[in-house]
Amino acid sequence: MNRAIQTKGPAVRDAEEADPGQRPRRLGVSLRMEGISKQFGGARALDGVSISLAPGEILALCGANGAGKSTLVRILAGAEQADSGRILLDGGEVQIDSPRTATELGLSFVHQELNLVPKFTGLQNMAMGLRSTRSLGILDRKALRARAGEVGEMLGHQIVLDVPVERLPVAERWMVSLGRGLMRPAHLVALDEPTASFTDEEAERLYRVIEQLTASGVGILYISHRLEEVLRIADRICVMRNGSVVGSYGSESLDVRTLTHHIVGREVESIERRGPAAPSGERVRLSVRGLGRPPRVRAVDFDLHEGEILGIAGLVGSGRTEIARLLVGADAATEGEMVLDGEPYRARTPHEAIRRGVCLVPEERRSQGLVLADSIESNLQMAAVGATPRMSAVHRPRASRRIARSLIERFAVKSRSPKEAVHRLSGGNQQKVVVGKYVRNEPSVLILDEPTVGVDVGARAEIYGIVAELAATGTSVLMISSDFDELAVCHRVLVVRGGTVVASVEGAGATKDRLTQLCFAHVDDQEIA
Amino acid sequence: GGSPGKDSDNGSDKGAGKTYSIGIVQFASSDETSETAIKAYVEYAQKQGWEVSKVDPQGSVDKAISAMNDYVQKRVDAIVATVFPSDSLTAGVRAATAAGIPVISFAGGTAAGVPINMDGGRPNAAEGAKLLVKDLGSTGNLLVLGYKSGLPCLGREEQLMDTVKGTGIQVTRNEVPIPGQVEAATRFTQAWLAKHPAGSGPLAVWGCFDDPALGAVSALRQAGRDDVRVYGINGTPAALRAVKAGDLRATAFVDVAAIGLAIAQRTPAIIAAGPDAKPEDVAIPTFLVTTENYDEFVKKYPAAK
Amino acid sequence: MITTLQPPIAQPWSAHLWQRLGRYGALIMLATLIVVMSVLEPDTFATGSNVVNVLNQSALSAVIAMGLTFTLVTGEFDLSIGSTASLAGVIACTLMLDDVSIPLAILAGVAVGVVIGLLNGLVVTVLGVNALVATLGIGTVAVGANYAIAGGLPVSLRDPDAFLQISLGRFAGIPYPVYIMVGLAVLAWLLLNRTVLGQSMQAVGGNAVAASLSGIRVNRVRVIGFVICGTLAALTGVLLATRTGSAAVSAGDTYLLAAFAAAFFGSAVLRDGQFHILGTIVGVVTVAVGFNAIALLGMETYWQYLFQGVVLIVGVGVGTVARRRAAA
Amino acid sequence: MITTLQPPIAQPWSAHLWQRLGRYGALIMLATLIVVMSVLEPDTFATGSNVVNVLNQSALSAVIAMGLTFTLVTGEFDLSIGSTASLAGVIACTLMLDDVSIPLAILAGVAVGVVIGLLNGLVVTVLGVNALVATLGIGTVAVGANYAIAGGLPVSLRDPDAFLQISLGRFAGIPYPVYIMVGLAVLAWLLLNRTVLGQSMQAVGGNAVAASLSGIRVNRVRVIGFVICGTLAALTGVLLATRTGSAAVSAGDTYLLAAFAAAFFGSAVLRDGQFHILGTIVGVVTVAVGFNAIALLGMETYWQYLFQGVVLIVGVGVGTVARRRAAA
Ligand SMILES: Nc1ncnc2c1ncn2[C@@H]1O[C@H](COP(=O)(O)OP(=O)(O)OP(=O)(O)O)[C@@H](O)[C@H]1O
Ligand SMILES: Nc1ncnc2c1ncn2[C@@H]1O[C@H](COP(=O)(O)OP(=O)(O)OP(=O)(O)O)[C@@H](O)[C@H]1O
Ligand SMILES: [Mg+2]
Ligand SMILES: [Mg+2]
Repeated sequence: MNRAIQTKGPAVRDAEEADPGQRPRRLGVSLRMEGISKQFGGARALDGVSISLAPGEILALCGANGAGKSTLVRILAGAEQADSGRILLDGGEVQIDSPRTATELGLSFVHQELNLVPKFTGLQNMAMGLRSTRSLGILDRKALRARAGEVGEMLGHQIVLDVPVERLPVAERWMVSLGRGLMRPAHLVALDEPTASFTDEEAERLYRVIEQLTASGVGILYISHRLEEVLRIADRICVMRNGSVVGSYGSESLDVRTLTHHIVGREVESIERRGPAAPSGERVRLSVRGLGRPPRVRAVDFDLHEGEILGIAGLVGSGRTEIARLLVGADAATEGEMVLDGEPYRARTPHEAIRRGVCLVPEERRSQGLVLADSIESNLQMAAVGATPRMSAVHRPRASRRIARSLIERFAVKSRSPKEAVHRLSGGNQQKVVVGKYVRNEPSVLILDEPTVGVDVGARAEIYGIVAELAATGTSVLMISSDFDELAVCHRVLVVRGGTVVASVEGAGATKDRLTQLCFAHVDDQEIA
Repeated sequence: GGSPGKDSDNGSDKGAGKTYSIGIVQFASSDETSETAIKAYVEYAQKQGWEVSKVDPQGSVDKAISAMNDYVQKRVDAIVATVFPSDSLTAGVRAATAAGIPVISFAGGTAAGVPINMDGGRPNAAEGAKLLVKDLGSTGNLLVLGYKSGLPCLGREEQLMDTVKGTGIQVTRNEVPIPGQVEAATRFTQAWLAKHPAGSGPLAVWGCFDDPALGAVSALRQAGRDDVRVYGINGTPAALRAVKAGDLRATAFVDVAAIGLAIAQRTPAIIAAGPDAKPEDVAIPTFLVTTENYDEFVKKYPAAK
Repeated sequence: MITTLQPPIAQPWSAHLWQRLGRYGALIMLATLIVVMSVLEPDTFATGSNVVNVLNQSALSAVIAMGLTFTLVTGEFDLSIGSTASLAGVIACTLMLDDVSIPLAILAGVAVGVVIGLLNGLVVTVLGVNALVATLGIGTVAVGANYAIAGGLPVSLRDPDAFLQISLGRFAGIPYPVYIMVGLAVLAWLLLNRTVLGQSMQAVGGNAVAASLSGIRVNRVRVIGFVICGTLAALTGVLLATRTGSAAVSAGDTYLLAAFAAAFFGSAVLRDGQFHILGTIVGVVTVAVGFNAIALLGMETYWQYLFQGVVLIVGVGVGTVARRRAAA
Repeated sequence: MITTLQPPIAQPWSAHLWQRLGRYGALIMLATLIVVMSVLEPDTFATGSNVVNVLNQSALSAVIAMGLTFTLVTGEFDLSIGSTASLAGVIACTLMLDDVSIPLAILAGVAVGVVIGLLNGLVVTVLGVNALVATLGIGTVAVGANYAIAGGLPVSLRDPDAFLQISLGRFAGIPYPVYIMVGLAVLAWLLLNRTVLGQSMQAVGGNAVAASLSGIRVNRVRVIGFVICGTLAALTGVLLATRTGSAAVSAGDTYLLAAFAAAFFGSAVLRDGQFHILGTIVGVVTVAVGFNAIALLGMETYWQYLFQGVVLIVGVGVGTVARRRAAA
């Protein structure tokens, strides 16, 4: 089983003695990772990467998709083993041969992908892997609940403890997984794109938590593609490219443009400054009237024009995803009519929707978008397969490989070959595959639910490029995003609150502040309702 | 590979006289009665220095047929098939006949290409059935635990029914599954006992072989009933012990070992006569063991218990 | 913040009904079965002695099915339980024939289960062989061992009475096996729901990657699951031997499918597709009551099978359908 | 920006070896088995006629295992195949006893499989019952139907010769069943790998949610999977009857575990844990060769079981272990 930890930093013992109940006296260790290299099959993910982190410091890792950020974190977490290189805590070398060892060392992680047990409640998920303080390994449920409560307060967010997480909105699930990272008194917390599916509202709370932690000496390793937030909270920023560190900067010495430049290695016009590419067409493509599925969604009205990019803003749990699901028949609408291209449109199943050219790029790539064990190629062909009316139709591998190749090119998916299994791809590249598989169908209405979660600046710009391109060729796009800045690419933005559309803002007016304000208006009444 | 079996089985020390190679297709290594017969056969054969191999098709006809074909490949002189109804082994038997190999059946019935069979059916049930009717005085209730998919059981049950017919005995019948015969028998009996409380006339349980009978005994024990007589067939050690203890009224001891030996001795003749010889059913000598004649039985068959 | 867990507007009354039905569907069916039988057979079915009798019949299946539940909870499979039970019984009886004391013989029998469970676990975790193949293989090997020991012949004790007492003996009118079943059920429930190990098992079954990332030693937990399963299977085999005072090569085979049926039936009891001890017990009892009903009503053989099949499907189906209606 | 395909870095030679072993492990074991046998039994094993004989023995198991592969590919399970096979055989034979023409009788038998498959599919998709419970239930019902028809008695034909020809007849020295096996294998392979349906099945098995959001009609695909499985199971039952010239209630039971063993064994052939036709066939043949070896060598019963168990585990284990070493 586990090889023993050779040297233990002084900090280590604190962590072990500390029970989930109270936090130990002194927190924080200094971390050094030296010359870490990692190779997967033929591909080199990390090439002699060295980083260091002082107690109470916030170090951000930035880099394009596939640069190696998560791999570095996963090595620190003991989820992967480095081929070479050393890890030192408080100057003492440690062998982290399993996630368990890492937790024993007082390292805490929120990984890029949601790692929850669907049928477990929030509390069970947060308690997972914690040692019992009682004899015979009896659960101390009171202590655990109390601790979870504390964490909730830290986050300034009452975490849903007693509902199976599978019934929670994605962002709620993230809160749980964030909470789990904080259950153990930790010396170092690594956060891999924690805010990817948060609105600024929730992000702000996280920042406050991070402040508290650093204040008590905890070091933070922070990964994000949201450059503004990185610049705001990080002390130092490490930029990675193709598996090696290309530069380390004090955050005050950078702005978004220069940082973007460092990451991508070239100029990328920032989204804010790009309005909608072309004006939207006049013809109504999809008109929705009184669409609803009580209790969660009610009386949704809107028109989607030909070649229009229509944004949807809203808070977590506001019903954006659910509305999207109704539009493609993933859930059956119980009220309302829809008209698509002048003909009545009633999507009872995603199959019917896709046949009519209405596609949904789902919110959670791993559970809803991909067959992780399958190749990029077969994932890219899935929507095409689903759109084929006759199941007896012949499937042509060569053709689908060709198309796969072109999509991989078009979306700059970083992979070795179309036959590579998608679970081997970096998070962002997985996301590109999900988008790509639907774009392949050349839909007439493309619905994107959080399409840029975990996508790097460069690729993000590319995706919006593609969206604009599609719109220009007449495709109507409906885009859900929690990153209100991104909604700047839209012609129009709908604001969703309490499961219904409460406002529609023209592109120019759709500033972050305006949208945020609209999302919150009368929030209190909402809550009581 | 699994070569270790090679020397462990075919005691190919060439003894005096002509040596044969015999292929035995078991029914299932867990089927006590047929195994006993095979054991006797093998012992004799090995004394003669014949080469014998056994295959356990684990109760699957398909595998049994496969095994027969394998033996044809091996060019054995005779094939012994067990319990499987001969007319369900046709594909195998045909292959054997084509290769001029006679098939000997233990309790599977004769058929084209199966010139000889030892009959484990009707005859074995005759005496027991008579005793049962006598004990009940031709009235009362009888629980029959049968197994229709097994040829021997089928014959035995028919024999019983013929004997019971015309008497005033009320018959309840249940089909016991195999495997699981013992537990099922216990449960059926428990329910039957619930419907036939003590004092509701003469009661008896009949099992088409010993396992169900013993299952019934277990049920009686659990219910603490001693007013029910139980009858079995085969005379397995467990059953004999139960007879001795008085838990089992009687079991028809089927002397399969004797018949196994007898057929082994006749094997050279059978081989000589070939597959097309005139079919013959050999009845298996049975001895109805009861509490009264137990000692006499032990004297006659010291090896049995 | 504003994620209100309770749906904003009150649910229609019917939805509540469906929810209840979804939750208690399987139990309701069991209840119906019992009521109907009590009406049809008041003086044979609805008697104290018959209740005891049914529980007694459930005991062994319950023990082995509970064991299986542990492997299923960790997301694995065990096809070797049948052969394990048989082997344990044969070994225990063989030892007693060699005048080993009853407790020792029983211990040895159960030990066999521990070993087989361990083997299963190691083949699955260390060799990384799929659980179905691994346990099927180990099970086959166990059968082989069984033949090597007893040569396929049933092993029956010379004077079994003392041994038989274990399943014949009663305390306060209730046979020991019932106590064993209940005792083990309580222990198993506590282990699964009130200990870190139990939670870890459920976590591993629910999402192995997540479990391992949160520091749970997945492989160790899996192995433990297999060991518990093997142990209880062996115990069942020994208890089975205490019923007839003998053991046979294939005695345990029937328990395989029966245990799976019970466990999966149980996964629909009160919960939505999660395996849990209480559910498994309900599954076992349902099957036992069904069989008892069959025997008492004296159905034709084919009715027996039709009946059992339908009970399985309806028992699970009611719940799932209701749950879906509740969601809709 | 254009795709940055990473320059494949030269791998250590050993890694390559491990990869090969991981890929071909199961096949290598089969090869070894064959070689060893050819050395031990040159003039009985390594003969053309014995090869034909082994293939002929594989035929039926292959057909039913291929059917099972389809349900497994869609991520489901089917425990009813054994009972289906038995029922189909019994129905076909009963009809022939009533002087129904052979083709019609066969058709009827196979139709039974379609119906059972459909029932399985509907219970799983519409009632949402877990596949294991559902198929176990339907299977039990099928057994009931079987008893209702034949009363548990073996049904044997009066003059079976014409019927028997189907499995005894040969073309170019090779028995028809072998052609049937090969033909169906080719069809099945094409269906899975060269049609939209096949791709849909694999997608559904891989991630049902993603599949459905991609417009794949998940439930329909599942039902089709069950129907194919049931049909092939029924066909197997009928073919079995053409071997025996009769049919029995439990004739097909032994196929259940055998088919699962073959399919899961096969999932380790060439691929890592995905079910596919070729693999299943290899699995079936491996088992058949093992059995043939046993018969030709003449092993003790316990050796037979030990051997079969070890073959299963080693065949899969080699591959998985090697793959892990290769990855490391
Ligand atoms: N298990 C694996 N097998 C093979 N290759 C892998 C595996 N995990 C990661 N890689 C490769 O290693 C490289 C780095 O991946 P990593 O996930 O660290 O990127 P990242 O910086 O986190 O990207 P993102 O911002 O998209 O998350 C990628 O090229 C990826 O394809
Ligand atoms: N308050 C809630 N309690 C339980 N489940 C909820 C709640 N809100 C949403 N859900 C479920 O979570 C899923 C997504 O919910 P919703 O569409 O409201 O999220 P959203 O508005 O898209 O916000 P986000 O996508 O950021 O989670 C839906 O399946 C919905 O049923
Ligand atoms: Mg990453
Ligand atoms: Mg959403």
